[in-house]
Amino acid sequence: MVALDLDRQTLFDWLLRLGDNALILGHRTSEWCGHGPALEEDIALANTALDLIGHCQMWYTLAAEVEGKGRTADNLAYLRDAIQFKNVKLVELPNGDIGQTMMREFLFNAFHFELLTALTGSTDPKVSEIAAKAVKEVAYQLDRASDLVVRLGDGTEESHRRMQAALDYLWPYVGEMFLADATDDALAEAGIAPRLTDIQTKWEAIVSDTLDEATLTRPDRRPDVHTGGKQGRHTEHLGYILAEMQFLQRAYPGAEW
Amino acid sequence: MVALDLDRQTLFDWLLRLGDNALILGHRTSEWCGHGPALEEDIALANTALDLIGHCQMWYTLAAEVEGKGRTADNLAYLRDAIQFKNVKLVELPNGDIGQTMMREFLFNAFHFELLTALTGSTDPKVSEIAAKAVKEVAYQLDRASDLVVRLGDGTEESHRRMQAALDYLWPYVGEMFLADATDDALAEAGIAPRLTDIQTKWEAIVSDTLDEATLTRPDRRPDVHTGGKQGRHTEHLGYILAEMQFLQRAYPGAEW
Amino acid sequence: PELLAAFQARIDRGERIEPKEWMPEGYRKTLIRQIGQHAHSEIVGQLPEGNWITRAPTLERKQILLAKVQDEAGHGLYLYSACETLGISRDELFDRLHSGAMKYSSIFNYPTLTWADMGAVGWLVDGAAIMNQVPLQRTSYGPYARAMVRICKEESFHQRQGYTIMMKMAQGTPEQKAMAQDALNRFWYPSLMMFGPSDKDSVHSAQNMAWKIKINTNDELRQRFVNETVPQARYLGLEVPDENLTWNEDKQGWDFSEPDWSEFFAVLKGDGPCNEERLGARRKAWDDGEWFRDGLTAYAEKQAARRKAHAAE
Amino acid sequence: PELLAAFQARIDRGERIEPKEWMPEGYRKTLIRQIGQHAHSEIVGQLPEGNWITRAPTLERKQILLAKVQDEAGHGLYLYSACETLGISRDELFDRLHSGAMKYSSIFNYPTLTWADMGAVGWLVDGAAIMNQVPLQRTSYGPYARAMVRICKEESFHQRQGYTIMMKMAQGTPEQKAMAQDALNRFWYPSLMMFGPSDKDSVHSAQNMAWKIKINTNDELRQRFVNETVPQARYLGLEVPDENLTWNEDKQGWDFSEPDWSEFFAVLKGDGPCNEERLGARRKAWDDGEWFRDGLTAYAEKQAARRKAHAAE
Repeated sequence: MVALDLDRQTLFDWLLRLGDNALILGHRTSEWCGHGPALEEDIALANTALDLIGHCQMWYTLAAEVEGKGRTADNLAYLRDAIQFKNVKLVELPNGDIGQTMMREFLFNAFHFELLTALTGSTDPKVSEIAAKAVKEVAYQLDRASDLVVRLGDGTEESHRRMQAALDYLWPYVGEMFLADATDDALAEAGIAPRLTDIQTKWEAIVSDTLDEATLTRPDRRPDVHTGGKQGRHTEHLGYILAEMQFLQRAYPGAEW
Repeated sequence: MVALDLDRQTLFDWLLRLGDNALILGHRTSEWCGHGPALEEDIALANTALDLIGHCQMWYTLAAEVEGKGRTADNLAYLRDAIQFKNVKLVELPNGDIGQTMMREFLFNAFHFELLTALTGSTDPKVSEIAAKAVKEVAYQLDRASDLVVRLGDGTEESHRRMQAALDYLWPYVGEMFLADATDDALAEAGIAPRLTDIQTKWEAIVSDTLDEATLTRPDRRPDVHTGGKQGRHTEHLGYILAEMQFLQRAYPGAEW
Repeated sequence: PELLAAFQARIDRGERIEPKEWMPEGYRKTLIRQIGQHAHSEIVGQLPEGNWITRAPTLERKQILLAKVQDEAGHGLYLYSACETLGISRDELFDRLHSGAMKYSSIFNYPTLTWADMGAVGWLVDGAAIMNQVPLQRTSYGPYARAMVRICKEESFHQRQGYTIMMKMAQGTPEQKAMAQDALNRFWYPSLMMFGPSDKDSVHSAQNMAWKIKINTNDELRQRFVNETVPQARYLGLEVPDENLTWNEDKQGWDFSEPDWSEFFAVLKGDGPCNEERLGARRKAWDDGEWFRDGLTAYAEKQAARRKAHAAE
Repeated sequence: PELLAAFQARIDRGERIEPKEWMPEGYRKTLIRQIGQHAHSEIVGQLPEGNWITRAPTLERKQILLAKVQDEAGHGLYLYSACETLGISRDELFDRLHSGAMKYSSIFNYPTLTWADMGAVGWLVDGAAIMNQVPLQRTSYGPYARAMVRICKEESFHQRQGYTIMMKMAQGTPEQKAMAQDALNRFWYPSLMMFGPSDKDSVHSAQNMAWKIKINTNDELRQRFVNETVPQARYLGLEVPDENLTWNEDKQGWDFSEPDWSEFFAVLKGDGPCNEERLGARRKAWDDGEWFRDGLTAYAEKQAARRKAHAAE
């Protein structure tokens, strides 16, 4: 069971962040189904979405158990409103073109992979168990995304231009992933989660190498312009995602599917 | 009160069609708010949406009264799912560009205006009263829409091309407005509503004159390809409209706003 | 003619024809049309189900649906590969789809309007597809037959998942049951149409059956589908929307109403509820993806040039 | 210099300056900047509220919100007209907005995240706007002063509507009350920023006040706003997110914390939560509408030519 010196609510909130990041990015990714630029991409994007929904289910199940109020993973996904969601803003942004989608996948997965890798050594065995399952899939997603970022960045003039535009657009959102608040600090103190500064160092290395190889220029702008998602202050996009995602559960309360 | 020889459910269904057409077209129109091509259009589109929401409220209030189960206009707008909606498919289609939006407004309003004009002579005083209120606003909307169709159709090459494309796209949906089923027939028998064939004749005259003046070509395709909305069989678009529109009422049942 | 006779003899003996072997031009063309149409159907078939992924009612249902749509893209991949063995490229097949020169199954021109449609599509549409495909595991063209083996296995899994959704809905709240019935009402006749018009009206059938590209007649398969499906509907407590449905003791099968073939032909020629949207979505995906595909090609060429330059040093 | 002295004397006597009359270039430029920015704020201000029109929780709320957003577009229209009397066209003003050369009120770079924000925007944002605008009814430039009279009337109506929404939310379910409090938390400091930084730091203030383009100092208006708003918040049962808020008996007003001015300047230079989206939406509307405006112009020219040809016959 979880470290007893940690406030239950804090752990719950932190688990929600993991679950919500996976759910919302999974949702965005799933919007591509049937609309990808090549058959292989359609398959890979569906696969990514599937993995992410699987991760959110594991994190939500643990979160619900920690909360101890009898809620289920589905309750957490379908019956919270936007201000109760704790994902970073980066994952809720619209997909844009496939370049922007892949750039986000790369920027997020470089973080996600390093975070999950660190979490496999968590002092909480349930956390490390989930992380161990998820990290393999995320490693694959990261490989694929960074490979595509390189190939498209160093492809045609147009593909280069689009990838640079995607990077410039997304950059002011990436800083939120590393911005530790009291919740992150408490988890790090308890040895359940790593320090986000450590994750950032590793992320910087991955990103810097990949952008170089992709012939893309690191934007000259603060990366932490758009923050607050982890505290429930989102962009205007999240409300629309939830209205769509939650429709059936909201319209037919208590029904089984 | 309503004609007693008419089945209450039939009258209710028919009133829903009027209300649903107004609500869904009002919703689509309102999506333009703040995004119009000129300030005057922004104002006019918001005004149209406002009128339509007003009409749906009057029809729903009467429908709820006819139904006699204590439902309110808001209940009818916010707590029915897509298969219970009875609007024609034409009004739920995405807006497209402003040309497509204005072309739809014209094609629908030419029908709406003639229908409401006929309804001002309804044997049901409540129906004629609502129609009398609504018809003035719709007359204005029709004037404005037909004026714009003419000016854009006979404008630049590009505006002509776009207006013709809009007409071609929307044409297979217009026939549903005039396709009478048992409900329409029963209402006509009871003298509450006109025969839709009569409305169609008048509609044809308006449309034919306006398209001529707009230098647009009447499409060489059946107008009744896409039907079924009046019976609750919609396009895939309606579900998304409702998920968004109904979110708050669904998520916070019983709350007051 | 001697070649032709030898070819027919091989087929009659139950041998498989493989890609590099001689085959009549008509055989090749018919296969390209049939396999290509099947591949296109898998790809376009992602769209009606894809329509509900973001709105799936539970996380588990969302995963199952995602996995299913992913399988369909996978089936498209095998089938395009099988088709490529006949000497046509995937891009050329896409061009023919986008230009309207090749068709996909008309069933995908119907909209999915409620969650129950995810059940109906799995149960009825995949059910009808399997009925068509199971015999094709014994088709004379090797790559096609092997693709069918793999696809049939997954499709029957999908069909069971669809039936499970229908079961949940039919046993659920009154609203859910109403959705289930409505879904059956909407998908019944389009599913019957999936087997095509009666073979009496088809000129190609005899030749295709001799070549073992077609194994059963459309009417045989349709009857088999009705016989299997009617008891399943009854088990669900749903009513098949056909007042002429009666058990025929003599043929040990159900008598049923023909679908409205004028609707079938209307949908085929482009007047179905979603033809423009489905083909439009595929065209848009392809056009929007052009820069992406070009980018990958350019990178591959650069890399090849770099390797060459490096080797030359 | 004589002209200038005469001009100032007229202003000092409380006379209104009218469009065709002489005015110093600085007066004209400052007015264009101020009225233009105000006009742009009305137009961009449609977006955060427009965000909830399709999701308004009742038909009545939807109508009220639509009417309000329509009013804002109408205010934009008067203000652009007032600005045009200074010799600049509406299209030129739009160009300056779209290029970033002219600003709009930074408050509209904050997102509207819940329905309570429709209350908070009406109550606080329109409230602060009114506080700014009421004195401007006495501004020296005639068309601007007259536009302000009309606008203030509607704005105070909007403010009451906003307060009514807050009231409903604050007295509603616990979730609704939480939304109301959250909205106040998010909009409080940005509303205080609407009055601009302390005038101590502003070089233009003295001249503008002499010209009666500016009537009160920013700090005066901010204090007035806090004094009016705090009791309203308490009446709603909501807590103003400022732990330093205390009643100051001497000044008969509230002492309060300064907003974070670094945030103000960050938002001003483009780093607010929604700067890119707001300006992007306006640019897109303008660009997408180009063919529409061109079409209308072409038609008008054709009609003029036709009339001319007809007259010549």
